[in-house]
Amino acid sequence: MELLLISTLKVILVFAIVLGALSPLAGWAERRQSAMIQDRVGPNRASIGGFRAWGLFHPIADVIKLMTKEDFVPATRNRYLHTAAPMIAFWSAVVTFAVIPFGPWLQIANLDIGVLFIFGIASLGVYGATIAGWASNNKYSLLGALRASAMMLSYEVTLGLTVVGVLICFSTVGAQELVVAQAGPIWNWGIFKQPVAFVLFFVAAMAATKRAPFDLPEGESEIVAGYFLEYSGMKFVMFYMGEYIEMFLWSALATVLFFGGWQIPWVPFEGQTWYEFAGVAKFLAVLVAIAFLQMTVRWTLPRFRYDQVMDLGWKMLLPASIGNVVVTAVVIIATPAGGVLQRVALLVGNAVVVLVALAVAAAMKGENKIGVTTEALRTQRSEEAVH
Amino acid sequence: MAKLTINGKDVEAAAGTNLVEAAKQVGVEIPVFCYHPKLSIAAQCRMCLVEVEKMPKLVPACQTPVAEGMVVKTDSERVKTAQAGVMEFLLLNHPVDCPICDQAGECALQDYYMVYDLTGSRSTVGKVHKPKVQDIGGGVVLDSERCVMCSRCVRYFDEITGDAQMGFFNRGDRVEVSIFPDSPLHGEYCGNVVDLCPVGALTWKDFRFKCRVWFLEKAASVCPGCARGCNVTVEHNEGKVFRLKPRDNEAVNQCWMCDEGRASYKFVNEGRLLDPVVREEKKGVTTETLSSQRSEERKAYVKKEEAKAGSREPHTRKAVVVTWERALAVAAEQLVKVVATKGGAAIGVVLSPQATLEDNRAVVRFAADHLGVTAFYMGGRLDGEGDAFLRLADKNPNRAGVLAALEMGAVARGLAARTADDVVADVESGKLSALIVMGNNLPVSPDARARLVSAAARLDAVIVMASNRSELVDAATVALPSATFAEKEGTFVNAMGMHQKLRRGIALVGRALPETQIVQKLAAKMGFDFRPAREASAASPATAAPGAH
Amino acid sequence: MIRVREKYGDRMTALESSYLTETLKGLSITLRHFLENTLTRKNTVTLNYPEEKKPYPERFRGLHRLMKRDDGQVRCVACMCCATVCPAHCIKIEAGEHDDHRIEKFPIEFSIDWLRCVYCGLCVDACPCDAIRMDTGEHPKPQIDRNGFLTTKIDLMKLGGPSVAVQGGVRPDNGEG
Amino acid sequence: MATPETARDPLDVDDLPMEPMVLKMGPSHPTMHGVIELTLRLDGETVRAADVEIGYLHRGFEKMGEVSTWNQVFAYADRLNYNSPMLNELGYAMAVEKLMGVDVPERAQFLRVIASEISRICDHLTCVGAGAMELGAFTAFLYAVKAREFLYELLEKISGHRLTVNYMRVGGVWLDMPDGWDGAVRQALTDAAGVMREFHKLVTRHRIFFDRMEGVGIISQEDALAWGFTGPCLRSTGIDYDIRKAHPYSCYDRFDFDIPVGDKGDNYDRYLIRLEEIEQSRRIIEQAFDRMPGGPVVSSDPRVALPEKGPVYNTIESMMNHFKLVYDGIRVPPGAVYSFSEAANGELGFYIVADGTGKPYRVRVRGPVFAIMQALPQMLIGGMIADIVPTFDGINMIAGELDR
Repeated sequence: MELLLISTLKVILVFAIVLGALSPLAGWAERRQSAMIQDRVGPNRASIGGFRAWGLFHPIADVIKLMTKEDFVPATRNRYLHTAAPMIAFWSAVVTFAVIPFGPWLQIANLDIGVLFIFGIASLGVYGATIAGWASNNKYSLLGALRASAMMLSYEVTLGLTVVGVLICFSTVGAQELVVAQAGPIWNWGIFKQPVAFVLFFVAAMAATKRAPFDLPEGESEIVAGYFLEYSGMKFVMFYMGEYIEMFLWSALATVLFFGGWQIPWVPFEGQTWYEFAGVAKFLAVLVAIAFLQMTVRWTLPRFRYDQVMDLGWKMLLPASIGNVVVTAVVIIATPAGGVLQRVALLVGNAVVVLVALAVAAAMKGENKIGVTTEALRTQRSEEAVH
Repeated sequence: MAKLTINGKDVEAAAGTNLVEAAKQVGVEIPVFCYHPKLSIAAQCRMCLVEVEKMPKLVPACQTPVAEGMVVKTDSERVKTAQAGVMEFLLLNHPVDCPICDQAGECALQDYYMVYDLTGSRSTVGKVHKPKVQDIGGGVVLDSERCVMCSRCVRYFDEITGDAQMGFFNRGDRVEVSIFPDSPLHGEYCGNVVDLCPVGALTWKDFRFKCRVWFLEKAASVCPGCARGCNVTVEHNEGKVFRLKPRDNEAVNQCWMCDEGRASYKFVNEGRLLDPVVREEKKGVTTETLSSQRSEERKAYVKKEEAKAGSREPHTRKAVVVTWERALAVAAEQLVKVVATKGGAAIGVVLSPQATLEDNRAVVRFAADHLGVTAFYMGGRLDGEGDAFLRLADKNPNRAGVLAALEMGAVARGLAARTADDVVADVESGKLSALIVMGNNLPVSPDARARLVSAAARLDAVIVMASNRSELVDAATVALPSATFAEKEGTFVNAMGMHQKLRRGIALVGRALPETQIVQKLAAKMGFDFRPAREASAASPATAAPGAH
Repeated sequence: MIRVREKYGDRMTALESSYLTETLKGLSITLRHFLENTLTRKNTVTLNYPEEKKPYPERFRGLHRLMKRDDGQVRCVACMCCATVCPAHCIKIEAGEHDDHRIEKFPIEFSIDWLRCVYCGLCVDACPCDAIRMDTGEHPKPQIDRNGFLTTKIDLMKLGGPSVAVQGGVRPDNGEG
Repeated sequence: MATPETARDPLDVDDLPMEPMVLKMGPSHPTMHGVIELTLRLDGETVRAADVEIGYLHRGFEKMGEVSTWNQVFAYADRLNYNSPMLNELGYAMAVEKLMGVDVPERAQFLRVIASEISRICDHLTCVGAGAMELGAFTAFLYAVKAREFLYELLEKISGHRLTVNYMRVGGVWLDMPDGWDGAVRQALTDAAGVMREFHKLVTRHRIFFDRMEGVGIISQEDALAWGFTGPCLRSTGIDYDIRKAHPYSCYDRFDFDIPVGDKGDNYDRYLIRLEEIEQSRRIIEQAFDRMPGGPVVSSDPRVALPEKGPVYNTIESMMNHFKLVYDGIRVPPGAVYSFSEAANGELGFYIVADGTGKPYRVRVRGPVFAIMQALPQMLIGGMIADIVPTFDGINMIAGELDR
């Protein structure tokens, strides 16, 4: 009974943080931040009693607007799947937060398989996009769905492999255990053991959340809005929120894996109450910082093309992450655990991976498959008509 | 015949022709203010100075007859200097009036400035002021400041109408053209001086400030004012006729026109019957409640009201604005009933000498061939005054056309047009039980008209095709809006028997249609295979006068 | 002739092709803008529109106005030059005879459809009386229906002021008319 | 035909029913500049065939030209390529002047060149900015727009409006430049160049951008010539044809500037050329200011230019001149002329026929993108869906001058 009550409270608290605070604020932050980056004023019109609060009321207004908006659906959609898709996308993003350790005890469920659970559930999100695109009965949506499924599947692999390195280092898959293992001095953090893995993870996570520069499933300049083109009102909000939540999910996971979770460097946790709160605060701060970086990247880079994103995933990130796993495994086995030597060896190993990756990248540069295809196709051009 | 060269071009002109006319033959324009082909030569504006070889000085082209071997130059430097000099003199005291001057747009000064002058003002002294905006009678407004002293108006009254009404007064730069004291312009041909005036000194009161002349579109037509059939241009803009101006036709009106004719366009703009009207025992939109000009709106409203009316109890007999469809259905129903019960002989058809030959012919054919009508009457307007110059007493432009139509339509049956007074008599005597009337009214006395209107209430059908509202239209069981002369093509046959073509000016006003089309639609409604013969128009006697194209 | 490939480089260097350096360069720009704008709004170029307005330049062709004579009557004499020259046909003038013979002609109605107007300014060029100007420095305000843009003589005159242009054949050197 | 088909089939499942997808892109696609419809046959993401349907923005410019006076056409010419109205006006004005044989005063020529080059920069900024946006680099786009804004303000200062400038007249320009305008122009060009440096840093050498532009939308030199390419699209194939150099008009022969050319005829070349042309235009503007002569800014020929207001108010001669020009329009002698100039996207030609009245008998426009758009399918085939819009932007199709 008591357990149930506490669990319920935890659920409420976590969801309050994620759904009630982070996601709406992310919407605001993104608009506001983009405005700052782009030399604009940004949203500041919504006001309560003349008080504008730098546009902080805009998320509220947005929510009210989207909730009261007509749910406009295409007549030829698949009725059930069209409705189910946003739920899948939203659900898969939200449920994973069950195992994220926000604090020493602020974790809904401390599963043994922690990280694997996250991957298991989060990869279901691709169904949301795929089903949405198919059920909308729109060619643009379908193209978006195909891009989404192909890209998310490809990057799941890299994502998983980059985590493997970290898991090898800490010899556990439990989320809370991973955090605990990073206690002590700051160099115990995953990022100092697996810097390359972090970069790969960060890139792959952005691809998994379909955020720019990996937003080709949405690709508003060519396929309009991709798989959620035919969604409006609350269904659209589910995709929208799902995307933000997913972004926070990967940021949270990055915090857990690479930034010591709620651990404050050098300060050991001995059951103090202040530490528990400070830990949660630190966790959230790192999480927000990573999310902020993701957003900034969105406002900096152009978008990949479908074939290039595949190249990047399969030909650069995947070999690099495999190399990272191998190197890490070798180092971990070959060197005494926890020693300075191991730490240095890990960094050297990472450096080797980086150099190899760069060499490969340099060798690949300027390769232009599209041009070749064009030449091949041009010969048949005259024979083909559109219809 | 004399052979000469003008600007190097060989010209052959009859002896006595002046150089202005001779130059015209080869497309060389010599600018003139005072010269007018119908008036005597004054040679006082000096605008037409040209250089003739072997003549020491420049000569006025208007006054110089052609001579064998003459070599004329109108574009030499001397001539150009002279032209610019004359322009400078003329403009010296000319007021800066273009913005408020009605002539702007057809002003010789403006036109010549762009071609023969194009220099700025050198004068530094003030302008001489003279009286402006003088109402000199006859519908003419005089502005003495704008006058260039060409004396065309003076010569017109001296020579064309023969009653000298204008003259020059004072001398030097105080000279003024004006009327004689206490003797405003009078007569029926004052408007011509406005056309004659090359500048804005004489303007036409009726047209003043109504429309800028450069907005006007022009359609060659024939004056509907009387049986003379003066050739006119209908000058119109945006669906409104603004004035009629005479068109040159030596055989009919030379280049003149009477004031009455100038005013004969007014019915095109005012008091038009815009919609088909049916007098019905139903509640609906009365003509009084509907003054809106927007046809789409009106149509929707009418439809709605009709639908409402259909579901209600019969009401009083009221004039109701209806769609063409409905009006034709009612008319057809009434006619069929009369023909079925009493035969075609009980129907009287009043033809209109205001309508074109084609329209009359269509009505005659329809009535005679399909309805079996034998009683045709001459409608139109009552006779008015005439004179020896242009005006004729018969105020209908197409009386001869009606007769021709009857002849062509029903020649074998020996039909003839009876007078309008006969209509009244026949209606009153009960001989007719239905009337088809073309035209707004009948040429009968007001008393007879009142009798007809009251008698018409007893008739089974009074179908009136009229362009304007009148008491006859109000008495009709079905009133169908027809087009005026300005809105359609056709032929008028004038008193001299000339077939003259009308060109369409404005678009159809309201929902009006030409009678030809009305009859065609009515016949279709009654189930007849009726096509107004188009080819007949081409086959008609080709006596069209020159200029009447 | 400049070969752009030579000037801007044809191929990616190894570092550039690793994405990382260029991304970091880009991030440095965007983050710099972010910080500068968050702290000082230094680079912010947009305005909080209704509160902050950017003044229109002097030559801005805004709403028309009808100028007045010394006695407050409309300067326009309904010569129709503006209506003629208007490529959008947005000016409608109804001319009438003025009681004062020195004025002779004046516009009974003068309306401009600001919705049809293309603000080309040809009417101002075409006016021979300094009667119409477009120097109000204002743009048309939104209206709830089309008729709201149809502006009549009264409204146009309200925007107008007295015209000081010397007109009607008066020459400055002798001052005589 | 059969060989690549089987070669491309990765599954090697012959009985799997496969058919190409026909996709209609536009006419109301959000990133289509102006309204245009592309019908595509797709093999997965690859474009196998494409068809361009134009005419959705047809506003009857040429017909309107026939019912307007010669000077009224300027208001319509503004709206041909609405990114660079001054260039359209210059092209049209030169055509009329050529037919009439009017001499345009020196100062007016210089002002025209300056205004035109500012317009050209605006056009290129829009094009490269929109190109970046279509690749997802929204910030870069807004930077380009910010730079453009500095220049629009200058156009507004000299002509009264930003886009619908209506600045030029037959025989000259509307008004002389306002006081201090030259300084403002130099300042704004510097500011814009600063902003463009950031833009350049953000995208030009970024590999994502490079990969998306390089080798995409290729057109060969022969094809470009055959299709009638002009402007940056032709220069991207390596031909240094620029009408300002090849057939100098106005006063372009007095300025020192270079023509940027590309090598491959792909989107990256077109992008770089536009970037470089912005620099060259800046050079021209600065030289023009340095050498700006004095004098009137509109022809003194009374057949062409409205007289000054003072004499119009007070002398009947000027008043009549004014009236005739207003209600009759400029009387262009009968004849026909083709006049062409280098607009932002290539050769903008006006073929005008006059019948001696105040209105053109015919105003035919040769919009540069009209010719280039014919080749769009060819440039798209073999590319991917995502390449369509960037290629489209590289052409910089402006529906205003395409459909007219």
